[in-house]
Amino acid sequence: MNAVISLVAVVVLFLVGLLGGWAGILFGVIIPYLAVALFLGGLIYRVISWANVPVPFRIPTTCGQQQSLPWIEQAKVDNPSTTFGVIVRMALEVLIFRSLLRNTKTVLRESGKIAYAGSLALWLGAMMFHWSLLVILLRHLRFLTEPAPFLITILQEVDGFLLLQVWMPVLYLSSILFLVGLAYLLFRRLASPQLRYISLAIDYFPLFLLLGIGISGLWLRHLSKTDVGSIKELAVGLVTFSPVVNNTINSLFFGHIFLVCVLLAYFPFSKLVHMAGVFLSPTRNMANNNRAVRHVNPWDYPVKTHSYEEYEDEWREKMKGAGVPVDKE
Amino acid sequence: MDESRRSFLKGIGVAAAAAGLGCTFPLLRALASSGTPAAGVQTRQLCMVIDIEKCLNEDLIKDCTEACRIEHNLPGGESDPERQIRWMWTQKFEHTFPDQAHSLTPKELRGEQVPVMCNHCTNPACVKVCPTKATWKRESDGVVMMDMHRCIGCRYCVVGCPYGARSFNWHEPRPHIKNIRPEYPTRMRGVVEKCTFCAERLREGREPACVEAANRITEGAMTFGELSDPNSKVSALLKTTRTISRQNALGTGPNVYYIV
Amino acid sequence: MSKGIIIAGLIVFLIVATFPVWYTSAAGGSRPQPEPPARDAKVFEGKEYRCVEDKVYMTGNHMQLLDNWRNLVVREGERFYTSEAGEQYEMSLTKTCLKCHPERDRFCNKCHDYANVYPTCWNCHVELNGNEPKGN
Amino acid sequence: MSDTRQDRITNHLTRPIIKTGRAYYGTLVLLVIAVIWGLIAYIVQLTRGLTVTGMNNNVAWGMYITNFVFFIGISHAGTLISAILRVSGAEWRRPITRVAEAITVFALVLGGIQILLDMGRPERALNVIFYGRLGSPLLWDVICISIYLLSSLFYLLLPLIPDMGILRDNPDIKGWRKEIYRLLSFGWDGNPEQKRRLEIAIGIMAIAIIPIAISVHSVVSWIFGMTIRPMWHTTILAPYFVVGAIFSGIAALILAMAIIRKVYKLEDYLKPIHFRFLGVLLITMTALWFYFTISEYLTAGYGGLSEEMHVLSAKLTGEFSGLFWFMVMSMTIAFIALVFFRSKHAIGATVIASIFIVIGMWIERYSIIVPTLTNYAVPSHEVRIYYPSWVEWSITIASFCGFVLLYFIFVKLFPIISIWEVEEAEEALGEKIEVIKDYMPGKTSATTES
Repeated sequence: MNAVISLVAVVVLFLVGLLGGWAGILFGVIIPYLAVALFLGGLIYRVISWANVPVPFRIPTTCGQQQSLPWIEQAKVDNPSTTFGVIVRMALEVLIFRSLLRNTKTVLRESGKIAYAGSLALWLGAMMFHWSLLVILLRHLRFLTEPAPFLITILQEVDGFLLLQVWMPVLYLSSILFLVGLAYLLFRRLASPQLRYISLAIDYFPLFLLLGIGISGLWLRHLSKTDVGSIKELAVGLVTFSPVVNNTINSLFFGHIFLVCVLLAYFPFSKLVHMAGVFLSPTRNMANNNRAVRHVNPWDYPVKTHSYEEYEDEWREKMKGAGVPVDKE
Repeated sequence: MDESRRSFLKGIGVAAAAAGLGCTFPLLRALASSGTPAAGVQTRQLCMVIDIEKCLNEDLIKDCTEACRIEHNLPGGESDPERQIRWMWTQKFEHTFPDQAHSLTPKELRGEQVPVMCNHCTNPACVKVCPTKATWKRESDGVVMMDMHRCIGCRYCVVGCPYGARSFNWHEPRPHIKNIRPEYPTRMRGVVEKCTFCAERLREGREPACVEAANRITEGAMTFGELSDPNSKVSALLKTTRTISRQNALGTGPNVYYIV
Repeated sequence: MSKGIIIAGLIVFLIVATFPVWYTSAAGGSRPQPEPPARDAKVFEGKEYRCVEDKVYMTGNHMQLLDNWRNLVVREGERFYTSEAGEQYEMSLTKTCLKCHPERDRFCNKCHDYANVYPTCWNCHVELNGNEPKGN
Repeated sequence: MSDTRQDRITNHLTRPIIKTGRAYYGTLVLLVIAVIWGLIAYIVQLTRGLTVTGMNNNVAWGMYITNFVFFIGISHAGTLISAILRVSGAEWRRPITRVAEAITVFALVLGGIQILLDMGRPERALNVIFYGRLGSPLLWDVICISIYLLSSLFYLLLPLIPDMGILRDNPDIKGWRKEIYRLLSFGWDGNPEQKRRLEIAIGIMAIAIIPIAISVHSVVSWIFGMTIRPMWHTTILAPYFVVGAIFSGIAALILAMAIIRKVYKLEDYLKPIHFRFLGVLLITMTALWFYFTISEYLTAGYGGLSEEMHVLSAKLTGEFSGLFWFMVMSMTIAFIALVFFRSKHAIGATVIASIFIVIGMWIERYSIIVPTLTNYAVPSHEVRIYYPSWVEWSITIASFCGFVLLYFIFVKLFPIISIWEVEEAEEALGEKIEVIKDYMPGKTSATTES
């Protein structure tokens, strides 16, 4: 049910986007600007609001041995004690989704034993999806920049090289990986009863949205082609704040771009914001140096203290009189 | 090995054997249909008849090969003869027809240069082996065609053809073409090419360039036409004169005939 | 994490995310217009002056059309193409297309460079007036 | 079976994985340099075309295709031998199966790469899949080799599972390696149910892999055999290639074993007896190879078809006679070494024989491919001999180094001798004795009656 709601929502959004064929200015200019503004503004707002949350403690609840006595080997990546270690751990998390590698599947054997088997599928699907998304985003820079940077051209050529001359125009490897990865991520939620049970409409929605974007993009490139020059003119116009909407652009493009706008606008207010959130994850971005560096709890209020020194200062004469030994004469 | 496992393995074996046999049939069919046309179906086949005696003329040979070279933008000036792109070339009589030559072969033929080209075989060895259908026998006229856009450059056809009719583009051909004729494309490095009976001219109803050039010097040196048409000039010629073709025993069914 | 780092991170993110804005503004390219076809081309003698198919279709689908032509000519041995308007054209890049658009620098490359695509047509096919083995 | 023995074996066999010496890194660097050099040579070939090779329109296939056939041949070392030994229940196989199976996988990878190296337009490789002609032997190869690669990879990984479990639980191993072992152990905890299933899976694979392996080399030979070229178009070619493949495969296996034994001091596991047994197999294959070779050349020479005589005389007395007779001499030396010196110097004799066989078999592949191409069915010009260019040499050397490199990395990550299989040997011994007792007269047991 949740999946159906999301699917319908995405289809409706796509159909709304098709209207862009008649209202080019609205769908080609106003909505994209609004979406980008929401995306950037929302992301900054979210990050700053996270930044304002006090962090009471360093959180050492990570795997691996923390830094200890010199003869006990420290797990330098899992439990770093230096900023460099934190950077390595964060980079591994962001670039290769290291924590997903720890994904295990619990299986109840016939013998009644519980076994934990490694499961690479989620990691593979996630890697495929995220990395090809990055490549696709970078490839799209050819529309947003004029002239396109050299490196983008190389990326584009390499992406097409493996599957060269498979289709006309050349089919990109990243397009295929993107759709396969997404399809797996969706299938995973639908196939397992446990996952289906915990999946909400907002879990399906981004998947369908991204699938919609991917399929409409592929469709636009390979099946229902349009005037790429005009699209680039619009895109370049948008980034130089002098947009021109040409009437030679077909509706499918507006469907595609509208879904992208929805994604951008929706991004900061949904689970997708993990893009920024991963950097602020307290178990990933702090060195475990509790024993070496004093961490002051920001919630601490100034406690009224009375040290022994002060105590002695106050009572010294009386203590001397009573024959109690004192530190200072 | 317990009983259940044994029977399981047996089952696997039977299934594998069945699958193997099942795969064999389409394979055999594909094999059988790769060259020879199905029996009873009259397919069109173009062919060429070359009169060796009339071709024993250096000017004629030069004109023919030059015409072909210019027509198809073939690169020239290759220092290595084994790396030349050849659509049409000449070779000694006894090399061309090793099964016809003997120690007393007439003097006027011995050592003479005979024009040779792709035989557009009825059962082409090159077509059978091409893994991508980049070369195939065109059903509309029996020409063995090449698709340079699809060739992967594996050179299996070069190895497979017993006539040496195929050339590979070892290097970029363009710098070696003197005057590029814009009407015909050049080739890309790394693909195989060969004579196509001037497919681009056939399309317009013209004869191949070599035939045109040869007949300009000696009428009847080369005759081109439809083998499958009983009323064509070539059919008449083949019916009335003694002709041979190259390496007939190989079973390729060459369609370039020579009047001795 | 200290706020300084977070702010710095946000600034870096903003700079990266707005890359197309400052890059394109600085480079400042505008859309090049392909040169209109030569009107004296012989192919169109006696016919209304226009391309094989209408312009909007051609801008989007010329690569598919050429690919189909190639297959039909090379693989099927066909020669003529009947357009939507019912007119016949010879399926040939050189004999049909290049008659009106003789130079790729003045026509093809205008859009191809702008859209950053580099098809390999010219590795083999030749412009009518020259045989310069240039790139693309 | 005592735990101490098990521990000793485990410690011994995991040591190469845990401890890495300086020599290892040194060799690694050398291999990587060689591979990079090969890559540079390949980039030269990519940018300038196959003109940088020594091939031409006559000899359109050269060193790359030779390497291809050779590597595919070597690949039979493994899987086929280990499968045959498993199926036939040869107990002495236990320490050598992994060495063999790893050869298969890496040789296949390198063999497949050779075809890509040889292509004029490698970026169109997928055309073979999208527009494939089922009638082309090259496509049969693509299909068979892919299946073989997948199944031999599977066959390598299956018996690795229990070892992965052992390494996963090893406290000395940490970090990303532990994660690899955890993933590859697939939740192995050694319970009887798991063991039973693993045995079944390995059993099925061992049987399935034999026809696959034979099909692969037959199909490789048919690339040549299906053409109408003299000395290629013979019915003997497929079995000749299969025999040659197993032959060179065993030789490669012996060399790999000898090196591993020396470097990792595994004298206690790879014993002279293993070499002696493999030596017997090798004698059989040498004899078979001679039989096939004589049969092939005698038939061609006696029949005397003029086309075939061109090629034959080029090999026996002509421009390729040097290579040809060197090959024959290598095989003879190998045969002599095996027959007369194997019993006294098991390792020395088999290793020397193997070196000659590996070189001889590479030359055999070369002298099957090149002479036929050089001597045209219809010679149209002066015969010119093909000499590989520096690019081909570089890429070839890099390919062999790449093969060794892959093997090197494998040895560092996985136990090169199957720990659990060796540990299990004693249990199996008991079963074997029971079986042997059954053969003997005077005793009937339940198993023989049923």
